[in-house]
Amino acid sequence: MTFDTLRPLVLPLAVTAAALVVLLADLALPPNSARRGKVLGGLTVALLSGVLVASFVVDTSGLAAHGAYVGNAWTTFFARLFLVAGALGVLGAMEHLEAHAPRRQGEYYTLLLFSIVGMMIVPGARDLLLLVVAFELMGIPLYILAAYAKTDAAKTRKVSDPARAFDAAEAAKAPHAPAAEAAIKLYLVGATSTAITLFGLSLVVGMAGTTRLAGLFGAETPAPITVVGMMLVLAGLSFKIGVVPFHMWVPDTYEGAPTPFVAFLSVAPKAGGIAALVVVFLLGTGGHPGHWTLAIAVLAAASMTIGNLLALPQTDVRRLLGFSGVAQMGYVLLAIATGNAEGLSTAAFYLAAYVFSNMGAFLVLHAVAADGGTHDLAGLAGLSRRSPFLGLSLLAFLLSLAGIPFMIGFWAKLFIFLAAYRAGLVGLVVLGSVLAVVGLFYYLQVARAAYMVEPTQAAAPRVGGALRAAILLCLLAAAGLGLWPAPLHESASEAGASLSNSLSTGTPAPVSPGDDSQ
Amino acid sequence: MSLPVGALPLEAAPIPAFVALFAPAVAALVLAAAPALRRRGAPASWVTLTASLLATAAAVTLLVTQLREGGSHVWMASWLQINGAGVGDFGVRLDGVSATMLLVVCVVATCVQVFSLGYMHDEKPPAFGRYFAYHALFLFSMNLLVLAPDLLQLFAGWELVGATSYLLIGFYYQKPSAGQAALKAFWITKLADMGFLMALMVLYKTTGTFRWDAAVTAATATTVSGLLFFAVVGKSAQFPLHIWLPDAMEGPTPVSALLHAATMVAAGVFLIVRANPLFAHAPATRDVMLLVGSGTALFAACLALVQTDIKKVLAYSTCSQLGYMVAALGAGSVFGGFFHLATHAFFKALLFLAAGSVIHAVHSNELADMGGLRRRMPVTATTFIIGAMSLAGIPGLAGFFSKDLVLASVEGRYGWVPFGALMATAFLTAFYMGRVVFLAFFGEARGHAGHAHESGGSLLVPLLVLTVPSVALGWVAAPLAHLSGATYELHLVGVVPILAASLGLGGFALAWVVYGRGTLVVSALAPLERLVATRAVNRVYEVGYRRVLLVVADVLGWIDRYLIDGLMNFLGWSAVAGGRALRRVQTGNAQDYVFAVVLGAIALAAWGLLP
Amino acid sequence: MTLSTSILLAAAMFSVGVYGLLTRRHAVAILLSVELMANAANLSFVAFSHFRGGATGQLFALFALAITVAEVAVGLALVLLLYRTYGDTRTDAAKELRG
Amino acid sequence: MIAALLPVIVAAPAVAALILLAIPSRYAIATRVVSMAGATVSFAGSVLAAVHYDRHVGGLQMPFDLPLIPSLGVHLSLAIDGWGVSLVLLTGVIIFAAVLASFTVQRRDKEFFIYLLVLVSGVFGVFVCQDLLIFFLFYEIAVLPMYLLIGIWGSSNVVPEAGPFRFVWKIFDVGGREYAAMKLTVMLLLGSAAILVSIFVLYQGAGATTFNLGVLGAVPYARTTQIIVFPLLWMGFGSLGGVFPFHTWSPDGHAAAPTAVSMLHAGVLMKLGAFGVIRIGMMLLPVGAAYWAPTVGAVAVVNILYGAMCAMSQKDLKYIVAYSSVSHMGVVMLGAATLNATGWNGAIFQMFAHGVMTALLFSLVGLVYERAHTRIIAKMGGFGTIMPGVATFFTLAMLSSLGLPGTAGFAAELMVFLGAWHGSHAWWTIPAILGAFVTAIYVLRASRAIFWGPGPSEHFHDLYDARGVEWAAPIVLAVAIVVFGVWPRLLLDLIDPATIEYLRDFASAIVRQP
Repeated sequence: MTFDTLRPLVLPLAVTAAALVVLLADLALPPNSARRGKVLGGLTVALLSGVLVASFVVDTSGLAAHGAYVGNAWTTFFARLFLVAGALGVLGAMEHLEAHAPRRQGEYYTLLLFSIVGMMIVPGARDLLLLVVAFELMGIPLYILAAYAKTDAAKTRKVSDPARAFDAAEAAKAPHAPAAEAAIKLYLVGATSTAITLFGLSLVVGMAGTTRLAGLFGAETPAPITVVGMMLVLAGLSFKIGVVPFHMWVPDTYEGAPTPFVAFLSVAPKAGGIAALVVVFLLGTGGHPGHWTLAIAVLAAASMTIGNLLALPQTDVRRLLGFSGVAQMGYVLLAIATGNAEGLSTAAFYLAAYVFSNMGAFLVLHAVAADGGTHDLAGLAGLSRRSPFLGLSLLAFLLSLAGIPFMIGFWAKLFIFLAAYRAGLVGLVVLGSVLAVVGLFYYLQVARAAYMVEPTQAAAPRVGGALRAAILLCLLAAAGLGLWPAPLHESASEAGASLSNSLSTGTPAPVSPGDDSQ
Repeated sequence: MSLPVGALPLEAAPIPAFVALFAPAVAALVLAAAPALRRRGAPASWVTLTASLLATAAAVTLLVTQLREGGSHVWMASWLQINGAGVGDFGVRLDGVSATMLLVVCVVATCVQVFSLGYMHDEKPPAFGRYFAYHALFLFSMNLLVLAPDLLQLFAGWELVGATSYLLIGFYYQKPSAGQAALKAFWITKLADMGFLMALMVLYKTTGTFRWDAAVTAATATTVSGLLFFAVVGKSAQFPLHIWLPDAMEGPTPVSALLHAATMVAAGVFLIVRANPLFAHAPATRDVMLLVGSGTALFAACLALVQTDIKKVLAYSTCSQLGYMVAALGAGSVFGGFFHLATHAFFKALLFLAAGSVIHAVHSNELADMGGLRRRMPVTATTFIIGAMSLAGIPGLAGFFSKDLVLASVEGRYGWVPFGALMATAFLTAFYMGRVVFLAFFGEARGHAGHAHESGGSLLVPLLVLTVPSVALGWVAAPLAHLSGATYELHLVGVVPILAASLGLGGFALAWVVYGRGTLVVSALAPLERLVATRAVNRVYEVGYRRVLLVVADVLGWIDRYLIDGLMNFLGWSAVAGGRALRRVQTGNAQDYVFAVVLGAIALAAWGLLP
Repeated sequence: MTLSTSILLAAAMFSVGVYGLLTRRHAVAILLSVELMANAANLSFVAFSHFRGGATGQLFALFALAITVAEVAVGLALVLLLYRTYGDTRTDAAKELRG
Repeated sequence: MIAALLPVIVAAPAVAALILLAIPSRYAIATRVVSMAGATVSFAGSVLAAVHYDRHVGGLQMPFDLPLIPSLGVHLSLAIDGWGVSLVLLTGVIIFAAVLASFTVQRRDKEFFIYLLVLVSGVFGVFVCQDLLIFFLFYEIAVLPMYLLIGIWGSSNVVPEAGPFRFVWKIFDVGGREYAAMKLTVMLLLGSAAILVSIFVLYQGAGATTFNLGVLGAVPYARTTQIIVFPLLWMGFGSLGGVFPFHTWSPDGHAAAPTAVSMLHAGVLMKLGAFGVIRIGMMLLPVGAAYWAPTVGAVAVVNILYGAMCAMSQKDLKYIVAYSSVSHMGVVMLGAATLNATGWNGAIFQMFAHGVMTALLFSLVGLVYERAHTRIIAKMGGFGTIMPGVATFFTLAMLSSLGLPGTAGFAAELMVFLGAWHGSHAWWTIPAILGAFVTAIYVLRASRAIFWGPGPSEHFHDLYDARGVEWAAPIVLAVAIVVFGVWPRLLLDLIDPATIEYLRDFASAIVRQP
């Protein structure tokens, strides 16, 4: 095994190395050092950025590990997406961690990095075994991270400084952040899904006799038992994306888990889930438009509808964004349901847009809440006047999420609808565009709080430099790519095309063990 | 599209035509654009008056030219551009009719403005300036109408005089009754104007132009002329749209003289004269005109009998005289109608101004507050009596000739019914004018009348000026007829003139007996008074407005807010309510979430097993 | 014992796991049920492998075991956290987040 | 330099908004200067465009093209024709006046100007854009800032609802500014959803290589497609154009909006909707348009008459003006539905005329409201004595509204009515003309109720006439009303060549219909 065979995997490997470096640095730094957080966080961001830069330099295309992994534009696109999300997530979390868990910061970064490794492998996996392992590598650290704020519950329960709180009485009633509950819900649903996935896979793999995606189906109609297996896999993977009806953990976890982590959780693992879904259902089935296409379309419709409707009455912005995320993933599934290159690229584009918009929104929310505020609409009251920067950013992210022009989200929705329309999913396009208006309704409720409600306190929330930088980066990306979407669109198209090519030309035949020629 | 014979580009129009049209326009613009000037009052009046004098001079020049050279000329430019072609003519059309009318309008307007200098003197400067600004605008609009080369420009002028009338009736805008009267006048004439607009559309569709001399079929001519006549009924206050005119007396008296007696209300008659080519092809319309005109003449004269307000008497008299004109036009005598228009303009303006002079002196409109003014205001009294005699058709005065012409034209039509009506009207006219004369100027002074003084120069000069045509215009009927392309022969001896003259004299005599001597009390008028007091025609409109229009509007408003908007609200509400209902599923119990996952998985698996 | 009976057995085991998952309140019991479900998958993997030849299934079962072990380790830690926070190990103790 | 004129017109307000972002909000004067500069550049640019446009050559001029997403054929391509010139001029006039009218905004003025200017950039973009997708994009830009503008600076309805159903009002907070803002946004974006779907159909049907309007216009879409898609566009754009029954956002929205926003919204934004119906719906789908024209016309007539009747029943001044907009937009749509040159000229001219007139009305209503702090007509009266200037301008605007010759409203309504009478459904004209009559009733009734009558009650003794810069907006708009009313050819000479071209394309498309 030469390095060359691992070259396509160099990015995840680099991140693995980064995780180890951070782990070691954590051990090396004195536990009570004041600069511990800055060093660890800075290191993580630097390493992630380094890998990101490397992704532009190193050619990662090709087969690795006997064809169990294929590197192409698609994997590169997702790798960058995860790296950016990771870097932003770390930037956003740094000050929070420093303040709340100064001694456990290393764990946080390491776990995050390991999760990213898993994510980065998923899009290129061509072997179910690799896929499952990578998928779990992505998922298991998240359970831990969700429970990371285990001591937060007590802290939030009693408002430390009533003068800075929105309303003491309100704050006392407000649901405190029971990280344990958030984590346990995420975990229970996740573990169940894993079990369902595994059971489904056992049927599929058993029938096929191979774990290679390319060999799962022959030309003939799959046996019923295989179909059932595939459907169970679909159900299992849908948990991660959070589509209806596997979405119920989403708002609760978003509400309970630490917000900087939720910012990451709400975008990166979803992209990972989508990647897994694409791998299994497009590559695994050899493009058979079967029951699953329709099933995915149904899931998309259900997610768009239920997610948007449920977001309407929410007053806690985290829950609101949670349900909106359910709906947003419905849109992505709409793109997946097209099953063609264009759909895949628009899905990739959408996910990239979603990273900036949704992370940005969560980070703004975190910035407001972190300085003695709350996460609900009342907490945002008058934000635009307390801090024009945060107000403007929040507005931009909300508009982007709602799909309003000159924000990246507009193009994302537009491309998806266009692709879906071209694939003949006219009904879903109509449904989606009408529901987008419902979406706008609740996003504007948030904007309303930030812009129209009188502020209850004049002082701008204190925002740390890293968090501010993260928000600014999101804002620049969401607005800049909104004004000039061509580069991202090109690269997403390329990504979609590369995946689709490997589909149409057929993935290389399953390579027999010991054949190192590739 | 070919221009009519004699059409010239606008640049070549003679300077007087420009002056007549644009001098008042410039005055109006200056007064609109320079509030400082306007609000100072007196300077504004001079601006307007200068413009009017210029316009009058121009009108004289134009008339003289017409008398010398005759012919008809059009100078114009296209006002609209549609499908690559000009549509609608903007410019001037000079011929006998427009030159005559222009002069009448300008002279009366100038007289009225001079009169106003004195009459409105007590107004605050801003109001005084505003008044003269309106006058400038009015003169421009009226000249625009008179000089119009086609019906579109005529309509523009028509609407603009309507708007000016609205502004001037409502001049005392702080008086609620003035506001009501202004609205009523505008609404009713506007309703009638819809007919004009429709006529324009029909004409445009069939001919592609708005010219009245375009070749049309008889059917089109009937439609267009019928629609135009509907507009005339409103503007010229014919039954049943006459109700606005008496109310319009809420405006300052000079305004009543100019707009609501001499010129604006006569615009309807002028329109028929202008559009004669259309009306000539529409016998049906003419028949209706004859009936409506003569009916209105008699009806309004009856109403005039019992008015106690001197201006209202004159207002109903105006209705009645306009009925004469319409009847003449309906009978086919274009010049008859037009000539009566001209004479009426002068003597009715004279009457109104003289009445204004009286009102100025006694501070009341009511006849009951006057009396014996002949000694205190000799000039006013004399001119008023001359005007009244002219109106009553006393031989030798202008009114006699024109009325004679009208009566002659309807002779024998419809079994003499219109003729009879107009003859009766002639008698009644003399009677009610006699009534006013004897009540106001003879007998004992009542109320303030005892302290009245003769008005000043600026009030009297216009009276004297207007007396001249009121007396003498009849004797120049022949050249005027020639200008209008008609012929006129003076015949003083005949059944009709003698009958009319004696009826006029008889009316005066009866009035003298009843109101001058007081020897005869006319109890026959009592039922008429009661009938008038019911305001039956007005009631119909009031019901239409308050009980129908406003109620329907309220119902529609309700429907819009509660049903149509309600539907939108309901849709929005149901989305939110749906979200609220769905929230219950999110119980917070992790096991329920897992249950959903399992259900979803089972559903998907079942879906997969479906064939 | 044939392939179909083995798969049916696995399915039955899975169903029992699901039943337990949905009915038990105690977090540890729920974890056990999930474990049952995962092992049903393993049984099925191995059964396929056994009856159809090839080592793929067995290999997969090994990996699956490792994954579930890791998962359960985290799960137990979370149960501990649950207990520490609420003084209770029933999952429905934690239902503050809802709606 | 002329080549860059259109981008400058479009971008100037947005650039001004960006500069404003950098100015600290305490510099009130600088804020106004920058906003005014942005508006002035656009206004001057639009006048320049009108002057520079060569009407003898006609067609699209001053092109500008920037490939935005080449692979999909999305180009930021701007060019202008006679219609565009007129409407850009309208927008220029109104934003100029609107910025002037906003000088008195006290609260959060910087933000206000930013949203206002961004919105106007969108409007300009729509009128000069030649790419369907970018058209849509600008359209959204023009619609969205309205939410904040109304929601933050708006005013709430103060007329208490009566009757047994008033509880409905309580539930929704009907008439509240936030309700109005949300309703407006949601309804307009629902319209956008329909437009978006239609755009896909058009794009795909044309081979999915370009969004260029000229190219799409030449594509002979299947008859069925046209018949299905046209109503989508009609309703989609129509929801902004105030087409019945999608007009209900308009009264609440306009009433709640602050002065400048009402001016812009009723003055320009509603025109975007009507313009969309004509420029996109009718030009790209001629067969569909011809098929649906009777319906469009009939609904337009409903708009005219129904809007006028509803206006008559209102007790709130702003609602009257808002419903009158609904009624007048019906005139535009009626002109569009005539499918002949007269009607189309009239429709475009009416867009201009109504834009200027309603902007004037709203600016004056704003002045009255700022002083009297009430919009309830019943409480007003006799204001003419103390605010004669406002009363004069108001009367002018009202007279234009009822179509008095010499004001822009007349030429517009005349052409529309002539066109409608010429068209295949002449009967439309009669209710439309009746609507014009009803307009005369309600506008003068309102005018009288506010300004006429004995001097105002004690409560209003401290009112005063417009002052200083407040005069600017009414004067600019009044001059526009009169100038274009007296000599409509100033605009018609620009509009007509474009109409001829469009009509030719339209007719040939009908002839060669599949």
